[in-house]
Amino acid sequence: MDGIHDLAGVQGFGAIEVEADEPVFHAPWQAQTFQLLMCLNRFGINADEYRHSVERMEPAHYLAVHYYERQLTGISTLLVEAGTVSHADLEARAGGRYPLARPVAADPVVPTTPQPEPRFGVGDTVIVRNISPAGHSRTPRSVRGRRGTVLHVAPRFGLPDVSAHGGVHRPEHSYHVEFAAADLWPDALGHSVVVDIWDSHLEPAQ
Amino acid sequence: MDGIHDLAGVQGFGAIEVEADEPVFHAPWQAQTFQLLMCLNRFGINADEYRHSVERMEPAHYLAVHYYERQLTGISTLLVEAGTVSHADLEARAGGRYPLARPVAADPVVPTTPQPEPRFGVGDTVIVRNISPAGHSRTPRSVRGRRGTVLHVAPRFGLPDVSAHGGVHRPEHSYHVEFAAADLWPDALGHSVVVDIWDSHLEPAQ
Amino acid sequence: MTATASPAARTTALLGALADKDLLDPAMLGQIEAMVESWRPQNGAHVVARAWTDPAYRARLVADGTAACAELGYGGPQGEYIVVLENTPTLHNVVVCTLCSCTPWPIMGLPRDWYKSPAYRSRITREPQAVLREMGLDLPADVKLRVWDTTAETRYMVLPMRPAGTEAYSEAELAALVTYETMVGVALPTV
Amino acid sequence: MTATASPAARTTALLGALADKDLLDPAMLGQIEAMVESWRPQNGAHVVARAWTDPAYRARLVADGTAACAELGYGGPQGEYIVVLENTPTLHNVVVCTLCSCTPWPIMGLPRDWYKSPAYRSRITREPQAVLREMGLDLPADVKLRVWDTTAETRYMVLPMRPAGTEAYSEAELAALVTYETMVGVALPTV
Repeated sequence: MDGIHDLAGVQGFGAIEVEADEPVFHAPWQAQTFQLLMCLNRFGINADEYRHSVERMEPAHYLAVHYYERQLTGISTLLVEAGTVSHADLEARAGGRYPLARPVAADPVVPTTPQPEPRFGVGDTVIVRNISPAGHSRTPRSVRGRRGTVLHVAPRFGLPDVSAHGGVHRPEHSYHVEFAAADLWPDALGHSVVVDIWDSHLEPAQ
Repeated sequence: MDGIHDLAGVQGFGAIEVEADEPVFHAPWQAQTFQLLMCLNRFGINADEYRHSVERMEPAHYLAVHYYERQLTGISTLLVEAGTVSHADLEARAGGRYPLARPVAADPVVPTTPQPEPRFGVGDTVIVRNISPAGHSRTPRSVRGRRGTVLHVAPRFGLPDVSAHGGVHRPEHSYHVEFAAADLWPDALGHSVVVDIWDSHLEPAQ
Repeated sequence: MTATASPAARTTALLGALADKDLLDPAMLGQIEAMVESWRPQNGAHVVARAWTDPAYRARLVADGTAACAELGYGGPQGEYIVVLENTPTLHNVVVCTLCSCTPWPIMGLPRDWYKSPAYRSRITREPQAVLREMGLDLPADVKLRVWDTTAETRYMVLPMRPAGTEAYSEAELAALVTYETMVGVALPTV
Repeated sequence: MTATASPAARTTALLGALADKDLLDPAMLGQIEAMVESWRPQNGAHVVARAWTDPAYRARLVADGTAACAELGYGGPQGEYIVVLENTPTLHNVVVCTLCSCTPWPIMGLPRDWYKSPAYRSRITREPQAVLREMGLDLPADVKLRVWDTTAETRYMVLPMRPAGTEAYSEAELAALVTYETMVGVALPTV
């Protein structure tokens, strides 16, 4: 999903403010929310479903609030969607509006061929496939169609595109692919960007 | 600027709500703000500077508020930057925080060759130049580097890239360039998108 | 932390600051107010109805929208270069301004909230089929769809097709069928 | 229109709804709380200081970050596959998660607010030179800069260069130089 969460290279944000002696949590509700996140698997919810629930937030809400409020919104959305709690009950208990994320897209997955064996090796030139699932995907829009070089082959992990949407666990290798930043953004200087990309999102460069 | 305002194709927004019998303005301050917009040229401020002042808003603020609040924020920012009014005075009068847009980028213009004469005609295939000014530009990110066909040659108007940043008025033709939507977004169906693009942002297709 | 002042309070503050420096011209503000009142979608509807009833006018309108609108008395800011997009049985046009909310004020009026919404601006170029369906417009599959993004100084108005069953309508009756939405291209005139 | 409940009120509401259905396990919540307390940037600092003082450990750490961290007792959720990025006189590494805020919890702790901010996430891949300069890190122009985006299951930690003048430091003294920011790559350890 080319959502608001895909922030790489979006311009207009300001300075990065480092807080001195920052606490792990700034309020008890943040710690409680994080504890609930760690319990999600008890409700049959996996990390990819969780990540996507946050991505599905109303874009204005996503940008306006703190990380743990996004986390709270995603968790609450998933538990309401699962029927574990009801939105009406949550709003009654909270005494106010309780915003949730938007629904999953009608057709969230772009079918791809499973790649259980690694197709690429260190030094290979690859091209990021020109696909854009309406649901969850971990390939940023900025590298779509771009050419990069494999620096490292990571172990197999489940392809999030399918596990975020009720699909079977589909382990595939991912690759640390290095791109010239100037190939992603015309004004970038001489640095490189390394993106970790699952096998089925790549194709060999001709 | 690849800012939050460049919304074409960004996913995650919801339904479009048409208001029955919608009034032109929903509150007097909206009408007053629009009147101020129409007076900006009296303060030596042009439409391109105005558009960019809105684009420079904090992204979360931009998305959270209504059109006329964006307009108010842009106008106020320009009048503060011009020294016509002071931010402290505005906050004192308003009795609260008075958010303004962020400053213009340090190096907002990508130099381009002036094109006073039209270089393209109807039916020509063109490619959108791979440039990304940090300041104002009217070429959406989604068509950068893409190939399209000229449907129409529009008259000369001042290139906004320069007039938004104190540059000389530089009249150039713009072109209605048609792109296959599937060339812009892999999941698009068979429609086309026509974008109005200034001459110096285009190059001939090989 | 101080709360953010309401937009109304901020507008009042800005107007006050400018007035105290004698930088506001009340006569000019009044002229602007009157001009805004004159910008109405009924103007565009008038143009469309005339085009439906007068083939020579229609030809002039499609050839030079700015001049043809001026013939009927419509022009001014954001109407400097008007291009009229003809719908046909095989082509449907839709207009958007993805970067801000540009529109030809003199013939369409100031844009509606939905036209200015991030939802419309973000979705209509990428998935117009879904957006139009949601908005109640189901086009036949063989109609080509063109989405026009108002990214420079051209201001677009869609010229819808005259609906069947209106052969006996007067120009005024026809104009009443032409809504703001039909001139953006997200609806069709209906009897 | 009802106002939006505060995040604290919403969290309390959700916890209450789950507790009333007996869906919360207080013992488990307590275990999680203890686990979170064990995730501290001091763990990563320990790893870095060991790598600075023990060349064999450093080699193991760079070859297999997960196993080398486990040697010192660090592992768990978001530490399943740790890759350590060595800074050298000619290469500087910086880590981000542009899509959310992934980071190796067991060795870095939960991420800091600045790491999770849209400003950092949006800017560091496109203009790291400017961002690092703003954050106080001026790299020599001939140092190659690599920005690592945490977009899959690898979790990165930067291994900074040992600062000059620390030849006599103990492992504990060295670890005290290693801040969270130095392991993300937006700062350098200094004496």
